Amino acid sequence: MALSREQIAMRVAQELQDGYYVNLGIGIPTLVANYVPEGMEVMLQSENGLLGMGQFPTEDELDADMINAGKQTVTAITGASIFDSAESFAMIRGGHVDLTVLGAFEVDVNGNIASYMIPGKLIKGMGGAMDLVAGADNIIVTMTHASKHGDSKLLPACTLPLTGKGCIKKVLTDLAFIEIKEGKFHLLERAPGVSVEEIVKLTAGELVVPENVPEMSF
Amino acid sequence: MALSREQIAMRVAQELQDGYYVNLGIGIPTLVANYVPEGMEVMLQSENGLLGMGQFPTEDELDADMINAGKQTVTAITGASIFDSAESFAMIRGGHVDLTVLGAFEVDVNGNIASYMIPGKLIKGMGGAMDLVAGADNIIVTMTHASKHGDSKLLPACTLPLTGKGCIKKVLTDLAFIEIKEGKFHLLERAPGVSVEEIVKLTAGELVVPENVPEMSF
Amino acid sequence: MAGFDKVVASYEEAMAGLEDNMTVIAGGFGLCGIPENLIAEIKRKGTKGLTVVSNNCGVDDFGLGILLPERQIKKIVASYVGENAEFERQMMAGELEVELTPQGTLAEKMRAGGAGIPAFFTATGYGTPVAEGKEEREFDGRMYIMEESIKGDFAIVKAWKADRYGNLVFRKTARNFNPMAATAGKVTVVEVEEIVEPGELCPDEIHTPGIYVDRLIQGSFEKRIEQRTVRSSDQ
Amino acid sequence: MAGFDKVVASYEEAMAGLEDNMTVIAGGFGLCGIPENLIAEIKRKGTKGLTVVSNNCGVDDFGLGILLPERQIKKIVASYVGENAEFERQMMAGELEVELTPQGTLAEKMRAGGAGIPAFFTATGYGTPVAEGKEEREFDGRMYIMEESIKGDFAIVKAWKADRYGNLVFRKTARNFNPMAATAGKVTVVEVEEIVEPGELCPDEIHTPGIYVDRLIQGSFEKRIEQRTVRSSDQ
Repeated sequence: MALSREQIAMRVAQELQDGYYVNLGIGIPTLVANYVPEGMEVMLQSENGLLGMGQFPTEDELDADMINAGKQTVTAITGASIFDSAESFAMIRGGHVDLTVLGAFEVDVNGNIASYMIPGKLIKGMGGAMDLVAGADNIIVTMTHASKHGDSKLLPACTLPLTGKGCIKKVLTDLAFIEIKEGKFHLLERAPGVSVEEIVKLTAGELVVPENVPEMSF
Repeated sequence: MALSREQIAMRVAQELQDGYYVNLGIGIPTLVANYVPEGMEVMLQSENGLLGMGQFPTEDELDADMINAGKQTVTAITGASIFDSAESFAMIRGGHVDLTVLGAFEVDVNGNIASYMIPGKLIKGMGGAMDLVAGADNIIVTMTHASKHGDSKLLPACTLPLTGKGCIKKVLTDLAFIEIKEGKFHLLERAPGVSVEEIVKLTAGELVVPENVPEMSF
Repeated sequence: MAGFDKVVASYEEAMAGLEDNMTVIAGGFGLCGIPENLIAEIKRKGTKGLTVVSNNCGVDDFGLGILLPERQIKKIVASYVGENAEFERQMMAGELEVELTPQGTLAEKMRAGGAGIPAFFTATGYGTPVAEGKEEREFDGRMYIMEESIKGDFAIVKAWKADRYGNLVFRKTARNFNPMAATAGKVTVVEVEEIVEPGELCPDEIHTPGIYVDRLIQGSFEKRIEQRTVRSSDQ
Repeated sequence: MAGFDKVVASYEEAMAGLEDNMTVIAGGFGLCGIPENLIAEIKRKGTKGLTVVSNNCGVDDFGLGILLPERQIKKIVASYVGENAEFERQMMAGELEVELTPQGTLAEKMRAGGAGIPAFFTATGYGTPVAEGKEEREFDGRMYIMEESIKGDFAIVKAWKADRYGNLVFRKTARNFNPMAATAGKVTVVEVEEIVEPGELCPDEIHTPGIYVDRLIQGSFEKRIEQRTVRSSDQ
């Protein structure tokens, strides 16, 4: 069965390491924070200028001067630091964030990602997404494997305007965990109960399937 | 008579305006701080990261963490701010300092300045001088008009390696106050008792002399 | 030190000299840390044809969004626009020019503008629509694009506290773009919640030195919250 | 949060992994704010062939100068060298390579190295020996040269206080190059006068966030004064 949003987040959380500084995008990536493995700590970077983002505030803690990159009110953990936007993106663009998790509309076999713009629809802007994909070595894209209409989002070449070129190496969809290298997708794991055939059918870009494709375990 | 070091500083101080942020180089420029006109305030920028440099400390105030760009122990005035070297030079290079006063070996009719290196002698480095001359709109160079051997320091073209190209517009020597424009020196004022002829004789670069050259007044 | 006292008496004085078709750089992220009263003063003045550089453009009835109904903004340079129906209408109708700029590039462009750096290279945007018309270059095996700096005729900034000399301290994530904006204006105008005497701010804790600040005014702030998210206090 | 505790037990551990011919970026201006014990540890280790990036090179018997007698430094990138007889001898004898870099350019090169900016343009040094071999370009009627960023295998930094997570606070003008150096090392090692628990430093007052810091150690410092200038207390 296809993974739920929570299960996608749980599988991403398995990639965390103790001491990681992590930037989580809006949507499914945000959920990853709920599944940090026991005995492990990560620190969340919010690109509007906060390292050590905490949970939402209580009514008493609510503070208009304390928001995250999604403009939601948040708190800071003990040991957090706050800085300006140039410093925040120096951190991101200088490769100091250990893991970035973000969503996408499409990725392709060359590691290109399209995530910010659908021509003809309203254009809201890329925010920090272009900086995040260009600055990080370690990025995990989370998205559904295909659209509601069954159109693959893992393509030979992205069709939408790019957010970044050649910067994605790992994609976690509701069906599979996929690595991108040497111009091909490589199937690493499949969602429990999902067949390799189903994944192959919904992957438009060239997919290398090893003899044995383990199921994800949670 | 040629101006003393103190008189050079006094004449430079007449160019100050209330509210000026000023960077003073080592030597004669440092003395300018002693002659700020009554009722006027300037704030001294020290390029190692201090805006609002005060006087030397008393024995009690002495603090190894509190020095100026000449590595001398100093104090900070009330209302000072302290910052890192990148911020300090952002200030300097971004043109935020109102007046820079510094010494030189040579200047020429095109506003070039040589001040940091005499080939064959020990090379100590340019420190912040290249940043200061490139970043400031308003620079006054202070130096003796000629060497001890009578060789002019105001040249058709600098002979020493440059600190900056085309960035000097005002020079105050022990003999004269000179403006540089349109590839020529222009004599604005002469030291009290110094003749125009003497200045002409000791100025190697082309010098425009107006009909009336006022004496400096102190 | 009269020459360093940056305090002005009114918002009118604070924005004096702002003219049609000027460029205004504004601090703030979403509605957090925005110079809300300085924006209101621009609305009151009715200045038109502005180019505004800001991460976002406010919402329909707050922040920079209030400059839209009277078409005071000609062009906006921002990383994320939305949450704003009139903005959408004007953009779709071609009445408003929008230059989308990645958030980190935007912050760095402002900083560079204030720091005397006319251009820099960044990997951000390489191979994307942002790179169109820009120089591309390889350094150490990786591709980058050249981005030019931004300066404003005016910069409008919101800080928490300031002393009379214009030394600024920001509070929490309301800092965001404000320190960079402060460096990049020919005239930098700052509004704060509290003005203190010189010496009350520790020199080591000043975020923006007063050298960048031309005018300073104390205001009162609505500080509207865009996404009010709370947890129950027993969680 | 064990994963974020940057404290190491000894200076040996602090500099573990430093090898011959590596590049080391050091904070400090003159003898102010220099990581004096980390430098002493490099002397003790006897690492050779180092490229050192620092505004100055210490004096004969203190700071980076102590690495000269055993010829541990192959090349130095600095803005001002002098106050050092052995340095002068080695430079004149061609035993030590010296790359003079304007002070502001040096600070910006370190910052750029940490910030993912491979190169930037500056007016500083245009038309001077510093510009030799560098690209020149006109922006808005003025000439600039292109400078490339600097990164180090190690960065050695002196701060005043830190919490265990490596959040740093600097004191007075001992800040200088330290914050930029901290961002530009593959391994950033920081020594401080005092280590406190997370939460004791105000998030708004942290100069360098812990994300840049890999190792942290508390030391005791001589803090030698290079130019002791005092006035009598009745002045």
